[in-house]
Amino acid sequence: MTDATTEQTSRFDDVSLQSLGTHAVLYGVALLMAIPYLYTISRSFQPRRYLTDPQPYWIPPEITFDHYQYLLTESLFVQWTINTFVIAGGATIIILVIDSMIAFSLTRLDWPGQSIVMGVILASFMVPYYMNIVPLYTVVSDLGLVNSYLGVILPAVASPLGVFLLYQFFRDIPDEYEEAARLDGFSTFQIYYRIVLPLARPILASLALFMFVYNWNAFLWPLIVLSDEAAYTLPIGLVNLYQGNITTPGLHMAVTVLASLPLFIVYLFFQGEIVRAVQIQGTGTTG
Amino acid sequence: MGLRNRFTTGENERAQQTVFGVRKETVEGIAWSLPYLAVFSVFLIWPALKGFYMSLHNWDPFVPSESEFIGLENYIELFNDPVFWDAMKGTIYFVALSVPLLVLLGLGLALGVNKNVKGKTVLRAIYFSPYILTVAVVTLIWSEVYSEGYGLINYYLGFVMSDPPGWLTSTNLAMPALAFMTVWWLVGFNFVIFLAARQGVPERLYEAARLDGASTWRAFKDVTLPQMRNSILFVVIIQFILQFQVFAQPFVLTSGGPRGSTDTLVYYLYRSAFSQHQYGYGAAIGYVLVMILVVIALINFKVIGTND
Amino acid sequence: MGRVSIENVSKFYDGSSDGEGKIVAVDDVSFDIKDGEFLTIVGPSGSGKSTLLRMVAGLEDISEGQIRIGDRVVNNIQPQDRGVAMVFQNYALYPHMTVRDNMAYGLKLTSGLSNDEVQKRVEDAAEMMGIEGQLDKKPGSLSGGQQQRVATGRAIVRDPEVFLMDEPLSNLDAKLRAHMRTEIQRIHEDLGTTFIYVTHDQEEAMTMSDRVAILDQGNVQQIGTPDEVYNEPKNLFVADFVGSPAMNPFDVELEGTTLVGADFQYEISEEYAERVRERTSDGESLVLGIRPEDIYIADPSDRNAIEAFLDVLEPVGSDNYLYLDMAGIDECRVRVPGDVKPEENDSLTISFDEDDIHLFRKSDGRNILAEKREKQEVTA
Amino acid sequence: MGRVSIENVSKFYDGSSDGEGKIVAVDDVSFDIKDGEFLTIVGPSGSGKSTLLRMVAGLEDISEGQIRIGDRVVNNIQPQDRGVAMVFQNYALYPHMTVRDNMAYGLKLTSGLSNDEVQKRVEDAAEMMGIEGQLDKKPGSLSGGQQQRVATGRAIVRDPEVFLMDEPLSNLDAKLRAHMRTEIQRIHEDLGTTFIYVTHDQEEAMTMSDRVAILDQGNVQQIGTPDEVYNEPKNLFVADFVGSPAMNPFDVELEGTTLVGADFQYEISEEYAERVRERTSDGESLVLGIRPEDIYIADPSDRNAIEAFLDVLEPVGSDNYLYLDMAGIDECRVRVPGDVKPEENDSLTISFDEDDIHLFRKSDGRNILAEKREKQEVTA
Amino acid sequence: IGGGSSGYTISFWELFSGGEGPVMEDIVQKFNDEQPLDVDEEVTIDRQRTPWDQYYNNLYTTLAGGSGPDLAVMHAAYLRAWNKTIVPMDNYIDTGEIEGDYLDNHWDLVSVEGETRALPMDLHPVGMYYNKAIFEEAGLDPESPPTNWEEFKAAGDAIAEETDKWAFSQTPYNDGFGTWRTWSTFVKQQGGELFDSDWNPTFDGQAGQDTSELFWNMTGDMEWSPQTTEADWGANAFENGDLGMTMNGTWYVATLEESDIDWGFFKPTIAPNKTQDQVWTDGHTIVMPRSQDRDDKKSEIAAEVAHWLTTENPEWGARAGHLPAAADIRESEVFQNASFYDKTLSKYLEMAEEDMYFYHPKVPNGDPNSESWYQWLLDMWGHNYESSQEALNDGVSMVNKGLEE
Ligand SMILES: Nc1ncnc2c1ncn2[C@@H]1O[C@H](COP(=O)(O)OP(=O)(O)OP(=O)(O)O)[C@@H](O)[C@H]1O
Ligand SMILES: Nc1ncnc2c1ncn2[C@@H]1O[C@H](COP(=O)(O)OP(=O)(O)OP(=O)(O)O)[C@@H](O)[C@H]1O
Ligand SMILES: [Mg+2]
Ligand SMILES: [Mg+2]
Repeated sequence: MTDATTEQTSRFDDVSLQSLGTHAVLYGVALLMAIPYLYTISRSFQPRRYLTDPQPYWIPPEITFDHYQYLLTESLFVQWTINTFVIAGGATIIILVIDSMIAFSLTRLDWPGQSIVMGVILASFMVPYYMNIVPLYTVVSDLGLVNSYLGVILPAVASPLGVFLLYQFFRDIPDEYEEAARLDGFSTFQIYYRIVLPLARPILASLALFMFVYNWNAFLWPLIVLSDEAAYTLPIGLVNLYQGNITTPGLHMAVTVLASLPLFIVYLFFQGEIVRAVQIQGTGTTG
Repeated sequence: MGLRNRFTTGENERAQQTVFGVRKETVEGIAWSLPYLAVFSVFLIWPALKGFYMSLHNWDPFVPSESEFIGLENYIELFNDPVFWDAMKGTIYFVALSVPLLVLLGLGLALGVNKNVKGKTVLRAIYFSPYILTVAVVTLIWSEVYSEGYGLINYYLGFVMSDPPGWLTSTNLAMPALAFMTVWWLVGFNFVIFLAARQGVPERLYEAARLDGASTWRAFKDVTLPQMRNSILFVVIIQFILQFQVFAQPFVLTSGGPRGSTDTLVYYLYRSAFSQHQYGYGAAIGYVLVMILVVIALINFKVIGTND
Repeated sequence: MGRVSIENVSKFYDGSSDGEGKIVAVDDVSFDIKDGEFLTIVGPSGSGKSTLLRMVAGLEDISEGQIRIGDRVVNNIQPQDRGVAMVFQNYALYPHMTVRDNMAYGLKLTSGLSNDEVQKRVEDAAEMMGIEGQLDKKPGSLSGGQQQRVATGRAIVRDPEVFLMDEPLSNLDAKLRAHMRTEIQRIHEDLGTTFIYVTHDQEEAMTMSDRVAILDQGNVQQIGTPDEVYNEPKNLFVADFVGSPAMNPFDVELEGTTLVGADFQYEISEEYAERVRERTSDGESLVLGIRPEDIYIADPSDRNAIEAFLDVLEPVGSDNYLYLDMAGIDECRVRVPGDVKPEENDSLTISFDEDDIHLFRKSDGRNILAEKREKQEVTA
Repeated sequence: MGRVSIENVSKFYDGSSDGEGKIVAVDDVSFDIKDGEFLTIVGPSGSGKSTLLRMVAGLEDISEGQIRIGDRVVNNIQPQDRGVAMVFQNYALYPHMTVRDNMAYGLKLTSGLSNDEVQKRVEDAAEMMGIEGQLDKKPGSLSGGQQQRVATGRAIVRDPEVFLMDEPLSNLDAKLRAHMRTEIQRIHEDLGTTFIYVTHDQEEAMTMSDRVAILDQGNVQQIGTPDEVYNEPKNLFVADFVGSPAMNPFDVELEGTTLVGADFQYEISEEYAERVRERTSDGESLVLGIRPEDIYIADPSDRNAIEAFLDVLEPVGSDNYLYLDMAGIDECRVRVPGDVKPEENDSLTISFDEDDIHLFRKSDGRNILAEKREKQEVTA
Repeated sequence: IGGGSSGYTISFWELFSGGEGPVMEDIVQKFNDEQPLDVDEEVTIDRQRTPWDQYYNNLYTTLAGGSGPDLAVMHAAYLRAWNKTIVPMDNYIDTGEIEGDYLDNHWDLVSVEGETRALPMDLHPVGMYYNKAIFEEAGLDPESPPTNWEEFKAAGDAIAEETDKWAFSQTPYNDGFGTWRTWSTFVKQQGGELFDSDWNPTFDGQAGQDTSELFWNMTGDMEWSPQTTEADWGANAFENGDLGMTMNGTWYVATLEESDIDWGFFKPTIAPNKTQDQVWTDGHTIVMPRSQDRDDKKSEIAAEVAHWLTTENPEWGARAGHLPAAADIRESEVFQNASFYDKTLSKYLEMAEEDMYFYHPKVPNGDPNSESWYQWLLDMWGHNYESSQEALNDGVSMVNKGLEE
């Protein structure tokens, strides 16, 4: 009996010690990961003289909104935000529409050659995005799309990721829904629009948010295609502010905060959806 | 609408209408695929093929049709180009630094959070959050952290060492610094995948393992790892592919320096094509990149995905 | 008119990757379903039940033969125009629509009915199914039984000439299944419409139907009332498939008036022996089938008493199932009332009546005596 | 020694987010399982069956009380050291290991056996379960029944003092389930080890067990042989839970020697009435329970004949189930032999014997007469 | 694309940022408001700005795609290499007639291989900027800055030894190209040559080696600057008052005017062993890119626009700090009233008049402003090589590679 009790207490200690350690490590990592944010936010409110002081101020001794004001009034920041929004939003909407259409066609309709089409789309995953930029640029240029929204959007829309995710999801929708609908007299479009799309709402939402974030953040391609500063997206504009001939750390920090804000708001509200889009990729694709 | 022979055989299809003798479903199927296929072919497949064509030419961007066919000369030149090899070395070094850390840290955090910890959602939110930042923001933030004179790290390091190093300006430290920053940026992606995969492992397997007398370590080795194999494979491959294409970090933060120590393949590709206007050469670098990635993917499948 | 004729209907699928040629899912099947009849198609998994039903519905092309509903050949008619409604195994309720919309949607699309009329019909059907209170909920928030009701209600709303149901109860638990069984029977009675009902559960088929069609490997093995298929199974497959626990089969040969098995002999009457002899060649291998409930515990001195050894006794409350080992190779299941409780691992003596014997030809499994009766019927 | 004692065992879970305090999953349960006994824990979903079993296995901490296996209190002993082996509902086979490795894994880890010995035991167990041919396959390529065998084999290999099985058959289809039932009984007989078997299926419990423990809401409602729980249910819950179709319950009151229900009166003998009166207060509400198979079709002139109306007749081959409406509110299920076939929608007269009546106190559901007998036993 | 009765829209690409950007914006605005050209149709300039890091990449790729603008700003150094992307101005404007509107040395700048490839806008040479407070702190006279190597060396050493500030940064941006401006100035002053007549790099001659050695030492033994390659190190330090002297172009005034420091300027003719006064310069010019869709009329108008832009806008000098190309601008009041006229412009003018400027080489191939040509200089500055000679060797091969193309 005594044996048993000691065993119990020691096991108890073990567990709680271990759990304490786990907590410490996990929260320690979280804190480390958050430090750059906190530092950035704090600095975006500091007047210049504190920013150039080698000693970092975590809590600003004095708060200023100058950097933000400058960005919003003196730079193209607002224009860039609008551009980014149009590009990310536009790409997302087109992706949702045409990806869901082809996924529907590949899974719910039956036509010769569809497996070959799917095979090619799958194989295109192996094409690293950046490998294509040189020829892609010549194609976009030949089409006269350089420095236009479409020049950024269309190549983004060509990504097979959405097709693949939707394909997997649509494939798993039971045939019975569609058959019930056919018995009810639905046309193909009605089946797509009234049955499949609503059923796929969660994954469409995930895909939409993921694609929005992804395209919002796209860097290399917009950098190549957009030549007019007024047409820049936020990521490109941002770097330009940085690489301009004036060095103003406060501005950089403020632009960092402002440029991330829309996405952080989206993230705050739709974290689950975005995370799910990633998780579907990681646990569905190779499974 | 042609009257169909009602004694047709051998098809797997529904009662069908036809349009000009073609099954309506076939017509619809193709029509529904067309918008994507159009974009896909023009902006993905066609460039991929054209890239190979370009790589065999001394590409003249002004009069493409008059580009000189030079066979494999671009590739041959590439293999004799010291900058290419430096960029290749830099890329491999970056991948070697970042991928293992990305995978192991992601896995470790996921296994940790999967345990009975308080505040899982908060932890997940924090770990994943850098992933939604654009690379431009990431570099801006970290330039303040890494800065030699005004940086956060060096201020505190200044208390323990007299001459803290320039994280981005030392040939030895610049690439590790970029890799570490990248891990901060992307580890959340792996983390959530691993977390989902771990949560997908049925608890009953662990119960069976407990009854079988497996220690925590054995349960990890014999249940967790094999069960998460597919996700690990996915993450490793995807990270290889992504990190091999590292571009923005050196482009924004170090311009490939100091002394080429942070040069990478895609950055070199970008410079060759868009700054030195050697399109054919750039396309060739792209194709070499594909080859490397295909080989890496195959190796990964061999090593991790031993069966099915 | 809800009469359905299935005339020489076959269905072939392309053999899959292995390129083994066609799969014959339904093989030259013909039968009629009378107007207002409740016909159940029953059979083991893969026997072609669903395929047959789906050909009636129009969800699957008919490879050969034709199907009529009422007087129309429907081979080339679109599903929604066939006047059929279908209830699926997993109900196929649209999860994003309310129950009301689920039920109304088809009507709105295909009928010219006004919105009010549609609502009226939906509400009537809902009342009939006892789901008035659920109309504005989403299917996801309903229990399995309620979802089943909604699915049935959705079919009712369409006021079809023929109801098609593909294992509509198999997602429910045993208690609920038993309950919904009576419910569906009640609806059939109320509506008086033709029902074609697919199940793999012979008990369901036997309890619910006017007639049962037993399918195996794409062929109809027997079609008849539950009584007929239970008492006069046309072949060994039917005999084994219908009834639970299954009929006991013993290999026997007729020698004189004795059926000689491996472990027992059974004396039959001269008339009976005569009838058997008429239909078999000399010394032909036969199978004697006897249902567990037709076997009783007999006095060792009885004429046809058979020695057996009680291996396991399974009480199920009202009854006891006895698993017996006979002298040699044969085993035997017996059902006795709950108060009959022989000791396990003891010997006992069993017997059965001549009238309860089913006798099959070993070579093709056909019931010798049923065959004969059939013959007589035809000549009569 | 495979004796298991459960002594005042309780299990509390933290109330979930709503902070409603503790969930009592198992509530002060005590009973003993004898060495070599086959004990089944049965009850509806959520009644605490799995929790209780998992506490025995060591997968769940014991909140209160203690559990002994053999002579050891096992509360603080690790699962692998308790001498138990468990078969899970979904088998919990390691999907990435071959069948052989699945079975050998536990032995390799915990026993000091040489590799050859381990292989020997695995092969013996595989032979016992008839899966020798499957040893080098992965579980994913096996059928449900084969997986079940592997899971059972894995438990056998460990040669435990106690087998624990949590709904091991509920993933199988009906035919296979029936088959595996006898298989498990056979193994129990062969091994002679203690089995604790959890199921929610009363038929399974009744057919397989030496004794049955019926759980509801964390409490043991009754523990006894299948016979005892069937024939002398301690309370209405047990009476309703055991037997299928379930017992018919009628609300009655005793007036003199008459049990007066809503739609009928039933005369009982004076002795019987006396016994009831002893145990109840005057005019107390009672519930009369009578099993479907204890009701028979009676002559209208019989003393206790009851008028009823046949709503639905369900033939199940060997039997017919009758669903009757009585004069007013009561309904009634009756099982009659397959050859008794009254017309649907007709009136008929039924009755039952006094001996078959079960009588429960309405207020707490306890069986009045069983209670009494128990009392007598105690005083005796 | 212009033409037609409604008038002409001339698309114009430029790359100006910092202090220059708003000036150009105003000039274009003025043009569009005032319609100064003597033509019937309304002419509108459609200005598009691309930050200069991306400007030449984007310009080239766009031009290659055939969709370039009507006018574009281009550094003179590109006028040879990018010949095939542009149309000579001679084709659309009578260059003989307008030549007199420009200062001679500017006209030279745009005349390449017998063609007038562009119209000149400005010259933007480099000079030396210094912090007066630090001079004072180091015991130097802030009002008499160094005029030769000895004084410069003394000033630098004084700052390094007497103060806790840094003495000198080769370019505030701490980039390769900026380092080249200073480095090549020093090389030329020591009689070095940068390229031979066949455009082979020759900057690794004795002067090049000596200058490299000097730069190596500035971050080495002399401790004038830390051995860092951190971008913008000098800009930050100079603005924070941590740096005594730095060398930069005319445009630096715009930034300095906004800062709080008390700064001064002196001519950078202070190389050791100086044999000639040579100062690096390049100039902005306006070119007319090739285009299939532009008709002659429009091209002529575009040339007129370029002429107007380069000759009628003294603000370009007065506010942006450059030396305008137009002959009469230097005399204009606007220019002379610039707040920094005395500080920098007048001195830059003197150097022009004394013909001290040499042009950033107009190489025949490649991108002469590309960072990859000059990265080695920065790495040399940061001691990322074993020796200055190693860096110099590397430099020759890098520039050779850049010239290959
Ligand atoms: N789309 C198809 N392609 C190829 N073969 C098919 C297809 N659908 C069904 N089959 C085959 O046709 C046969 C009959 O299938 P069907 O679904 O009708 O059986 P079932 O009797 O309904 O079985 P279950 O009880 O399992 O539903 C099976 O052998 C099946 O494999
Ligand atoms: N981990 C847990 N946390 C909280 N409550 C639990 C937990 N596990 C079980 N319970 C609760 O304990 C009660 C008993 O659960 P248990 O799983 O033992 O039931 P069961 O009889 O096995 O049911 P089933 O037949 O559905 O398996 C239930 O009310 C259940 O909700
Ligand atoms: Mg089926
Ligand atoms: Mg359970």
